[in-house]
Amino acid sequence: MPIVSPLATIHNAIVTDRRVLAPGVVLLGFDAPDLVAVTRPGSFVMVVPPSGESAATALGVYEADGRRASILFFVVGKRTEELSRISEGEKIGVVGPLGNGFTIGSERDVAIVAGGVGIASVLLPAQAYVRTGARVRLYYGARTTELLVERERFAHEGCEVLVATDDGSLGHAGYVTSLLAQTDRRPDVILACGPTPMLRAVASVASDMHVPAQLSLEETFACGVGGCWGCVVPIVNTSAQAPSFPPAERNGSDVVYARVCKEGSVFWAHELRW
Amino acid sequence: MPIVSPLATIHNAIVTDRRVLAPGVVLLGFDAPDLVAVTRPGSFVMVVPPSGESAATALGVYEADGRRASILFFVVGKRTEELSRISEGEKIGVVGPLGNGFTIGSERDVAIVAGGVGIASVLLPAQAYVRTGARVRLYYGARTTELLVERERFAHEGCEVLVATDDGSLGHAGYVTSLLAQTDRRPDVILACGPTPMLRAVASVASDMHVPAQLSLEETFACGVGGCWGCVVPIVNTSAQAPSFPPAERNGSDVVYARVCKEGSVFWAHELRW
Amino acid sequence: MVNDVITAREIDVSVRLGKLELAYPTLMGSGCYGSGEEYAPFVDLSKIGAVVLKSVTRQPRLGNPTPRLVHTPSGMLNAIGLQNPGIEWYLEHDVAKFAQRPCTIIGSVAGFSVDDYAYTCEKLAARNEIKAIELNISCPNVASEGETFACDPNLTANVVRAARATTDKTLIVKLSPNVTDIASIAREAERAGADALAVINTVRGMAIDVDMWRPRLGNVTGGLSGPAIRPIAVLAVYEVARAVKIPIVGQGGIETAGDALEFFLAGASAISIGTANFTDPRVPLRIVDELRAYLAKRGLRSLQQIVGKANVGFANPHQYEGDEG
Amino acid sequence: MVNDVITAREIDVSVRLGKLELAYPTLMGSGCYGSGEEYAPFVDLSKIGAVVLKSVTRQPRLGNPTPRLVHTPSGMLNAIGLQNPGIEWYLEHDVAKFAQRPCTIIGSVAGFSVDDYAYTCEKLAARNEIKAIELNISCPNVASEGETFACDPNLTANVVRAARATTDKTLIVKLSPNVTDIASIAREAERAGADALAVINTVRGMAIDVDMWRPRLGNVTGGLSGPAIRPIAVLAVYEVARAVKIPIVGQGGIETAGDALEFFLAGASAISIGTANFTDPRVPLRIVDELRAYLAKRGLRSLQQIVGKANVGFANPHQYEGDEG
Ligand SMILES: Cc1cc2nc3c(=O)[nH]c(=O)nc-3n(C[C@H](O)[C@H](O)[C@H](O)COP(=O)(O)OP(=O)(O)OC[C@H]3O[C@@H](n4cnc5c(N)ncnc54)[C@H](O)[C@@H]3O)c2cc1C
Ligand SMILES: Cc1cc2nc3c(=O)[nH]c(=O)nc-3n(C[C@H](O)[C@H](O)[C@H](O)COP(=O)(O)OP(=O)(O)OC[C@H]3O[C@@H](n4cnc5c(N)ncnc54)[C@H](O)[C@@H]3O)c2cc1C
Ligand SMILES: Cc1cc2nc3c(=O)[nH]c(=O)nc-3n(C[C@H](O)[C@H](O)[C@H](O)COP(=O)(O)O)c2cc1C
Ligand SMILES: Cc1cc2nc3c(=O)[nH]c(=O)nc-3n(C[C@H](O)[C@H](O)[C@H](O)COP(=O)(O)O)c2cc1C
Ligand code: FES
Ligand code: FES
Repeated sequence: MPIVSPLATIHNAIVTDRRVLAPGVVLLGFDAPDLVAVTRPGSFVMVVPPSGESAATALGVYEADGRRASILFFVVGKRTEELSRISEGEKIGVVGPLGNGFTIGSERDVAIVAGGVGIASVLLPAQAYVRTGARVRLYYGARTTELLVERERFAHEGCEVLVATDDGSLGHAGYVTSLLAQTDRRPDVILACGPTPMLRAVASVASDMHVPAQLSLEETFACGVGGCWGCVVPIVNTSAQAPSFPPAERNGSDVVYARVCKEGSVFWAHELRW
Repeated sequence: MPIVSPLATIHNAIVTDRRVLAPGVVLLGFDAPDLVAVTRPGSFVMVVPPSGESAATALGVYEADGRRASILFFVVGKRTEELSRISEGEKIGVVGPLGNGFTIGSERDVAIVAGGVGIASVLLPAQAYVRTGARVRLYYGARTTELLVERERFAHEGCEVLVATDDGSLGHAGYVTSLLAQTDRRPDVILACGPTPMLRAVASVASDMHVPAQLSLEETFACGVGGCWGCVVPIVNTSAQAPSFPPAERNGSDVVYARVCKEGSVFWAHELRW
Repeated sequence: MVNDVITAREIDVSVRLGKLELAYPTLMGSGCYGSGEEYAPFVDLSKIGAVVLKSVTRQPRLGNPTPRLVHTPSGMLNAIGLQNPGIEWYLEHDVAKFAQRPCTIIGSVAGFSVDDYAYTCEKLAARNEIKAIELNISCPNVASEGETFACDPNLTANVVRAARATTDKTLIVKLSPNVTDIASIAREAERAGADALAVINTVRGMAIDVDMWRPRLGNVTGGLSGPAIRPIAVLAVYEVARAVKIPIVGQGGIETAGDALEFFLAGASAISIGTANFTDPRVPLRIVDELRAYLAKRGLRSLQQIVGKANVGFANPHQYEGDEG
Repeated sequence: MVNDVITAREIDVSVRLGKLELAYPTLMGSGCYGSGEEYAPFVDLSKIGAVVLKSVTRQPRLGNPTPRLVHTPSGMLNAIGLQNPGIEWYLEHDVAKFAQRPCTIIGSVAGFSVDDYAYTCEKLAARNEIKAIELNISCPNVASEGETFACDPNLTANVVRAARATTDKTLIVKLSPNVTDIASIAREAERAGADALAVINTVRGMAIDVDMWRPRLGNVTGGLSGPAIRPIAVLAVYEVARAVKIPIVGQGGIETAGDALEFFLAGASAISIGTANFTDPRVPLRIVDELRAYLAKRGLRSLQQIVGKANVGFANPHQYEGDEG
């Protein structure tokens, strides 16, 4: 997978639009043409808190088109709560684009799996694959119908959308990964973003299907730019994404910790040792 | 001076109105009939932060009429910044009324001195004295004209309003206390609220004039209800406001620390030893 | 785990500290809650486990010069300086009033010598209004400048032994976090006869006024409390719980039931709430309600079932010997 | 005080640490700033005083199991566990790249024995790319379980003496706040040959996941950093400054020029910024701009004029001997 764009920088962006998509789910659009120009599918940004008081927050780039990019987030704690109070016209600091992003290949049949807020990181790769002419199917799961935000958007972008809800209020009742496991159509590649338990399940389904899977991982971040080694995940040390480290012969371990923010956030499922 | 009202409690008040009086100066009105019923001139409240994360903030009760009370504050730090983001319809926790308040006596000529945000604590005593038929003159100082908020309101309530600005943009150029010192009219009593240096100056002018002065002090508070002994000011231990403490004969000091929140916040200037 | 439904009301949240039984596990921190009376208008005190009184000393103390308080990020510094009228005046004028409180009253004793502690403890413990004694051993020891009793295992042992000899009532010893190894101090306090340990007192700190070029506190240094110190306090409780068998009253930055649960899981049998009362006096009662709901949801009948249950058995195949840094 | 107008640009904010001259007083904290490269897209590194590299050890270390980070009120806990490829690999593959950085690079060395420190320090200090060495003596000493070098004056002295013998480059010794008396450790480090002291490293802490009943960090305990610990750090600098003559690099929760000034006034000659970079990478440059404006406003020509100038001469006639409490 490619390395982080050297064009990443800090953008002083003005918020152009704000929408509450569901209770506790907010979409903020902002003017940042330089960010849009270099954003890749699966890129994320670190959003500097307006108060300057807590750590910046890692958020996927949801949309990136022309001058406007957007973020889409769930209010789960102090920082996302603070971001949810930002209004149109305010300035926010946006560090990015960061992360290697998804590899958009020549596969003809693509499955994208999104769980909850994972949806925020998969619009750009969906658009990119649709553009290559691939058939893109979105498997989209959430606790309840109301939280399946933006599903019409994906249909409108040319994806086939299959949904699952924990409470059975829409689509498949249960986990989105069981929907994937039951599929009649074996994809050429799987892209996934969502909570860690979901990603583990995707990895196992993909392995059973013998389909390569690219997973966009979520870990607690501090710096978001590779400076602190706090956000790591164990991967095989033969991976192209393994950081500079003595090989197994020299230190007895064939596993090494890679930074989710720098070597990732997207990893090949079969290279993870988590 | 009277003791704190035993009717103080915690009010769950709905914000009914919000006005920005000047840049960084906010007035919030809220529905709290039980608070209004027992509020006295000079009472203050502790406002619980909506986030539940920082200490409650001590604020004077600006208006108290019918069902509605209000607070008026300057945005100077984290907590007042948080309060300034509250909007109409939101609920706030209001602890109070607290403090002994001003003594409204039978004086016929009353000088009220307010510096900056001190204005927030002097509308109720002004109204109370006007109601007794006294002549009430407000000496009101601020950095600049724009910050002399609500001055028309005091005129409308029947006070004679004399103003001073540090930058000379309106009224007397300089401190409000020099305006007071220059007065042609010796009042029977002085009431004052404002920053500590101003209050010290008021005390000294009052002493020169041989006029008793009631000062509403400001200290950093923690509890606001007398529980922590953090907000103290030294007073003579013969004062009626001195807390329970062995007399000078038994411990060698004729001064004792009284709590601004509990024994105050209003003290007689001549009893302070600060 | 259980089949029958447990309602939150049925859950036992009581705690025993030595001889003392408390219906609620929530103590109000010494120095933060006056004598309880100050909070009576705002809180139903009958639903508070106990109020720990402001520390009292043998001699009267005016307390520190002002300012005594500074707000800091997610916390505050205080340097009150043990303002109190001295034990004689206190017994004469103040203690009788505590009988009227609808909650248990625990006395707190501070001092500057072993003898001071023993003297004040004996006098105070003799009163019916006082149900237990907390020894605040984290104030300066005038005999050895800058040191405090809680910073030295031997001094800790001496003072606890002397106080123990004066009373059969529950003796809680309050430890300081400002030490290299809190567990060793805790062990000495236990050995010397403490019935329970209060963990932790405030963390030493300082703030400077950069306009005036001087300390923000009249006393120069102060004690840090509030959510900022919670991770420090949770670790202290965790370490002390592994070192002693007597119950621990966990404290430091508790604001919510979630915070309180960190302390119970780390090994505290009860908790103390100080600074959070300054944010919202409703916190102590809210915490008990939420603790009950938490336990009910998990089918647990008693709060004491979860004490010390934080499991450290992480299985990780890729671990070298771990450390911070 | 001065009549002529000083513009902010003219103000000297340089600092000398032993032999090392830095144009800016801002060091980027070890472990927080990678090797500088990671921040190059966001910050003009030529306006950074120095980057202190992530600590390196004699042997390669995979580092701690995950999770390694937890956000806490006004701060965070980390337990990275000194993940690094070991000194040999580091010298072979990584160090050459540091030559390209437009700012001074300071190496950081950690270890588990006196010998480890000396070995790693000698190898690293020999390289031209490295202008000074920071000794991180606050990681576990495997020889005496749970203890760290920085918690014992003798161990501190031994390790500093051994490292001192290997190099003439500036040696900065990084102290731990998790001790009863930081000033005594500081004195030993100075006596053993340290050129400067870094005060403070992180404060030990812990957080518990109350849903899972287990510690939030893979390593169970971690180090607390960020604004939450600032009052603790300011006091540590203040106490150390009164104990030693060598310069101090103050750190712990610095986010603004106002915060930085607290450290300078307490006695730090330079500051280090760690966690604040995670809030906003523009913080270090903003702080220098604001420091210059602050000094200009007061007619001061050099930052070093204010070092240690917090005045503690409060006059208060009503003071008994003061204490916390
Ligand atoms: C590369 C990357 C990309 C990301 N992209 C996005 C994105 O596009 N949109 C987005 O919303 N988030 C995204 N996240 C997650 C986001 O960064 C975190 O949710 C955010 O940092 C939380 O900050 P906080 O201060 O609000 O919450 P914190 O105070 O840090 O605590 C919130 C954390 O606690 C847990 N938690 C607490 N309450 C809840 C709850 N009610 N439901 C679920 N979990 C809970 C979760 O683990 C959550 O992360 C991304 C993370 C990474 C690493
Ligand atoms: C009894 C009483 C009544 C009060 N009534 C009122 C009232 O009615 N209205 C009101 O606005 N305030 C009032 N105050 C003051 C108010 O409580 C404090 O201003 C408030 O607590 C500040 O909280 P904060 O977190 O916003 O600021 P903090 O973070 O606590 O810091 C602000 C403090 O720092 C200083 N400061 C910082 N920036 C500035 C600045 N730009 N200008 C001036 N000072 C600055 C001041 O000393 C100020 O108190 C009252 C205080 C008391 C004790
Ligand atoms: C203003 C204030 C005064 C205090 N006074 C005392 C005291 O007199 N005796 C004592 O043992 N602890 C005292 N403490 C410490 C508290 O009881 C408590 O142990 C500490 O603040 C940590 O808990 P918290 O974060 O919940 O406040 C005081 C704390 C504060 C904030
Ligand atoms: C994620 C992280 C990793 C750290 N790693 C190291 C390290 O390897 N060596 C070291 O000496 N200090 C390390 N520290 C400590 C910092 O350098 C700094 O001393 C401390 O965080 C206090 O400053 P701050 O509050 O500005 O972060 C680390 C801190 C953090 C937050
Ligand atoms: S968050 Fe710092 S290295 Fe990834
Ligand atoms: S603020 Fe606590 S006693 Fe006044």
